[in-house]
Amino acid sequence: MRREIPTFIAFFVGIICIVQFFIPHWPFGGMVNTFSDWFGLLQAFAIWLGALNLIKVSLERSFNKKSHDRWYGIVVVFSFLLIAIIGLFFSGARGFQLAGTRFDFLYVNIYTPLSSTMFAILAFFVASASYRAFRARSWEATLLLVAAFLVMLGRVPLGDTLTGFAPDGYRLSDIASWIMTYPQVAGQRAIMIGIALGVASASLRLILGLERSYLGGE
Amino acid sequence: MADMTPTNGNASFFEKMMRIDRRVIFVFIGVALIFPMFLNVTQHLPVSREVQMASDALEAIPEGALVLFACDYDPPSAPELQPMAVSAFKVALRKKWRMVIIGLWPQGPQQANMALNTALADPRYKDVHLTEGVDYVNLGFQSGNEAVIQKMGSDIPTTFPRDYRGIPVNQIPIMRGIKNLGNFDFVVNISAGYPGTREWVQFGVDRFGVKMISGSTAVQTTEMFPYVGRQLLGLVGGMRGAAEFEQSTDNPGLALRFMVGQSVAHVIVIAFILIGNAAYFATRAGRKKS
Amino acid sequence: MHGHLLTAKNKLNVFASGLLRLGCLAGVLLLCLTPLAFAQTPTDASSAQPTIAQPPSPNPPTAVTGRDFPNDNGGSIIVSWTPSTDDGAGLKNVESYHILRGTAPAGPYDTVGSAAAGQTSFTDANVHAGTNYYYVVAAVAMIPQPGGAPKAVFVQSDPSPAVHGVAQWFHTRRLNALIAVIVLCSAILYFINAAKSGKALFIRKIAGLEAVDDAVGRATEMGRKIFYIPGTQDMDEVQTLAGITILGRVAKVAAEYEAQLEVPVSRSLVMVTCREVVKEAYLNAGHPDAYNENSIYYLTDDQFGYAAGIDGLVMRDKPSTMFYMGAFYAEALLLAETGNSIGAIQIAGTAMPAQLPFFVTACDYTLIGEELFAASAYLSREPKLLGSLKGQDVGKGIILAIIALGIILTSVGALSMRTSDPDKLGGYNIGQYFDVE
Amino acid sequence: MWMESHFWVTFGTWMAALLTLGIMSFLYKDNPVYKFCEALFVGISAGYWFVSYFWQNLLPQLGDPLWHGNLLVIIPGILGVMMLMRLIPSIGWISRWPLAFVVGFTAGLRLITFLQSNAMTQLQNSVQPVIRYNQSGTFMFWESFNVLLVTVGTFAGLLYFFFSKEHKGAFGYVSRIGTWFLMVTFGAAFGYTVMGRMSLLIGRMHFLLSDWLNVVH
Repeated sequence: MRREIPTFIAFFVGIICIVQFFIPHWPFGGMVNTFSDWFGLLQAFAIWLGALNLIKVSLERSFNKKSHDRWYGIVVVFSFLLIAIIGLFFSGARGFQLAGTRFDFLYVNIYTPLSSTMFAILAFFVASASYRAFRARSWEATLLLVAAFLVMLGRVPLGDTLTGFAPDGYRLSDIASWIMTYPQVAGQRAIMIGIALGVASASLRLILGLERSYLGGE
Repeated sequence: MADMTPTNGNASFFEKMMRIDRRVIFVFIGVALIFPMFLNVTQHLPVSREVQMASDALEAIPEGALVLFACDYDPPSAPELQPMAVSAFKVALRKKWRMVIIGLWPQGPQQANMALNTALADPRYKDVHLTEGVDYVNLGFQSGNEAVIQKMGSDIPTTFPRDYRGIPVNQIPIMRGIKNLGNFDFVVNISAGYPGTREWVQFGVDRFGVKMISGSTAVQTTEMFPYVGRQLLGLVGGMRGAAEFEQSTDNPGLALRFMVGQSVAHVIVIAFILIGNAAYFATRAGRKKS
Repeated sequence: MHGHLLTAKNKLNVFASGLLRLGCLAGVLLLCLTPLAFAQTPTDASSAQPTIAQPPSPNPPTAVTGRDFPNDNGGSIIVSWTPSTDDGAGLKNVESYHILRGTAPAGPYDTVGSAAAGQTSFTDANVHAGTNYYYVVAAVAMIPQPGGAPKAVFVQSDPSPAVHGVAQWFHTRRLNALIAVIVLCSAILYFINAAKSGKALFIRKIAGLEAVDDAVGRATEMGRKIFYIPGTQDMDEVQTLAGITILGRVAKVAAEYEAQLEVPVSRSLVMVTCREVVKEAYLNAGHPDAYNENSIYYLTDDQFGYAAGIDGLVMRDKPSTMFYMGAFYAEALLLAETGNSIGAIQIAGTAMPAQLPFFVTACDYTLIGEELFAASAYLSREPKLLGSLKGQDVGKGIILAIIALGIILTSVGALSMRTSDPDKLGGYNIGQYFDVE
Repeated sequence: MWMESHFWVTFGTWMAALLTLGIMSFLYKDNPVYKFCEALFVGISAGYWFVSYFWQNLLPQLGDPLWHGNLLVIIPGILGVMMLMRLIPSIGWISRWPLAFVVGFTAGLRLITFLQSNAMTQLQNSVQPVIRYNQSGTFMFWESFNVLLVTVGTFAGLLYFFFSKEHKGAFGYVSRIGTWFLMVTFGAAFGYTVMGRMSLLIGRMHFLLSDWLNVVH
């Protein structure tokens, strides 16, 4: 029961999704639309699961007097409750995202700066990573370095200034754009085709129930 | 690279450079980005092929057309993507398109509203008065990733039963006669990752034949290059692309202004790579001798 | 708001009443500047005839026909027409077309959509399969009024012949995709069966995997931890499955070397599965007591929250070895760069093309794309994985053969016809056979 | 509206600025201020998603249809509740049913789309004449060379991803060339990206200098 029914569900749903691609006629086409709705709903529940799980773990952490992280657990729980209560009850119901609601205030002044800055510090990391990584240690590493170097130079006006002597169409920005359009595309294509086959065969195993590790043990 | 091998006298400097604290690099980058903001200069950029394709594609859409703006991004990517959305909305205002906005990211529709307001604030469009629900509608966000696109291919009103304000779609004038993706003359996708341009190409373009351009973050742009041509009618990549797009659609904005700081920071990174390699070869030469 | 005026039935109101309403709402006149606003003005085609007579109104579109939209569930009809002679020529005053639909030639007709000037077709995707419909296309023009805002006029075509949508049992444009699916799936299933029945399948060495044992051994020597991160996505992502399979092998080596393995994850479900896999690995290695459930724990679902959490752990614990195997997004560089800054040996693998460059630069070894899947087969030696991999290779072989053959053929075609335009190459254009709609 | 009052605008901007600086302090080293900001972020973002999904999905896609008597949505509703059972370990196994639905659905869709968009379409794009002519029928050398280069690169790259054959001899040479193309791809992709990452930071800096400190306009 614990494994057979889920295996059957995955098989049934997966096969329908494949079949509808080839058979537009009722009932297949319509079924996938229904499944899409259900999938969207399940995704919403999965997000809720993630949020509730987080609160559960943070609460456990907050009540654990030995943990040196307990105060941060309390911050997590408190901030979650703050935005959840405001968003659900004090932000004009369905119009909760409109400019000027309390929810929008929290979105603009807390969520936005925190998420943006978290992402923005990548700029520093990308700089330090390129400093350390781009060394001409071997032939392959040199290719990596040279391609990165040319593309980077080509993306700034300095590159074209340095190669101002060259005729139009042969400056650094053109070289960068050439690398992006030809050799880069060749590599991406090989990677994409390889991944496509890998994903397709893994999907096939999942649908046919050959791969059941996602179901865990008994 | 051999000409960069320094004399022995500098070796100690290079040894230091090999073990440099990464925070030193951080400081340089920070200064490089902040300093140019005080200068009010913009630079003229050559417009790359795929960006020109994008603005040409927009130009080819007739006035009054029905265009879907699929905004799949959040605040972290806004510095790159918001200027693209703003420029695209300005083109839309100029060409009097009817606009439907949706998002596969919860934050997307909110960002789109901000972008539309920025576009409307442009003095050139001060006479344009849009009526929500008639000239445009923001249908908000739906969960389900690519499944949402798949379903939009056959039935939009049930995919998005209400708009952003909570009004049922059957009471929204602009939504009359819109049944599925086939009703749209064009799709403008602004995307920061998954779900985004790749899914729109796989489902919207490959399955339902929509015509589309994409504005995407620099990070995923490389992945989108192979789609340019048949599947994507144009591609605007990263802030550089956004700046070129602003230029080619004649809507100069923040991206063009930010390009100066970008360039300086870029040059700093390039300089560090050069120094790093010089240090590597210098110290290697030292190691060989000893 | 205008919304109330817009039900389809209002379409039949007499034009005079429409005018009256417009007159009452002086402010609305401004909106009439756009053809859009007129789409919502109650109009009736037949009673509008006298107004249309006002010169200079355009000629109507002609030859309106409808046909079934191919390869669908019967819910769409393509309407096409010959544009008005005043569209782009003649009076040049056609601004757009409105498409109206009825279930009888005499009407009533309801607007189902609009198309810009210059267009000659429209897809009505809102029909019931099997019902007969008639279409009328109206040219819309803005006629300047003396001393007032311009007014829109609608000039209608004759109704189209009856047409209905048909649902198809097979999408003919997707036959090629069906063949591809069947060929690939049969190849994979054939080799899985072969592998299961004991046939030895060869897999080449994969750089990076050879380093796993050393990396784990190093952790033991230094007395530091090993961090294993099975991606940041959930169990429905196939890369996560591959990552967890590789974890099984790493855990086994760790158990043998008596190294400390720690697995912080970002999905609760992944945590449960990882615990089972690691427990089994310790059991197989003969060290079931060394297994500690608490070393596999959940942090948070949030992408950057998770990255920030890991970064904190890395700075505090300074693990000697880090594995990243699975699906990653922008957090990839945050993780790998922090790991690198404390000098950990890092082995990564992902099929996320956008993140590969970061792993390649910041890690010691990187499994590229499909290699991640291959690695799980290589390490686990499970017949189903080995067989799949062999099947994938067959797929690649076919693709390579097609590319080679296709290029030769198209080039021959290009040479003989002195053109490389795919549309002019005709039968030489092999690419067209791979176009899936 | 209350939010437009001077006090709240200023308060909001100061809060946003301090939180921005708090996260950036991690660049120096891990510290309590950063950890506070991180905890706040984790809680707020979880709450943001929680609220968004309630109003935009659960209510219109589950609540409203139920209200209007559409009983079909009971099925995903029940599956959803089963998914939440994961929170209670003793009956957590029941969440495998909805998980199986999700796995089956994504696997079915992905099998097709990856084959179609990533394999077949890329194959179609790869099969091009390597001998190029322009409109008037004149042979174009560089254009031909470029197409040939992409072809060779794709071909060699794919050979590298062959796993059931030892990479020796001619096969080994070609697959080695494949790795060269991969390296160029990664280098170019990285170089292209550096700028993208910088722009994210510029957005933040602009906020600090313009909206908060008001020294840049």
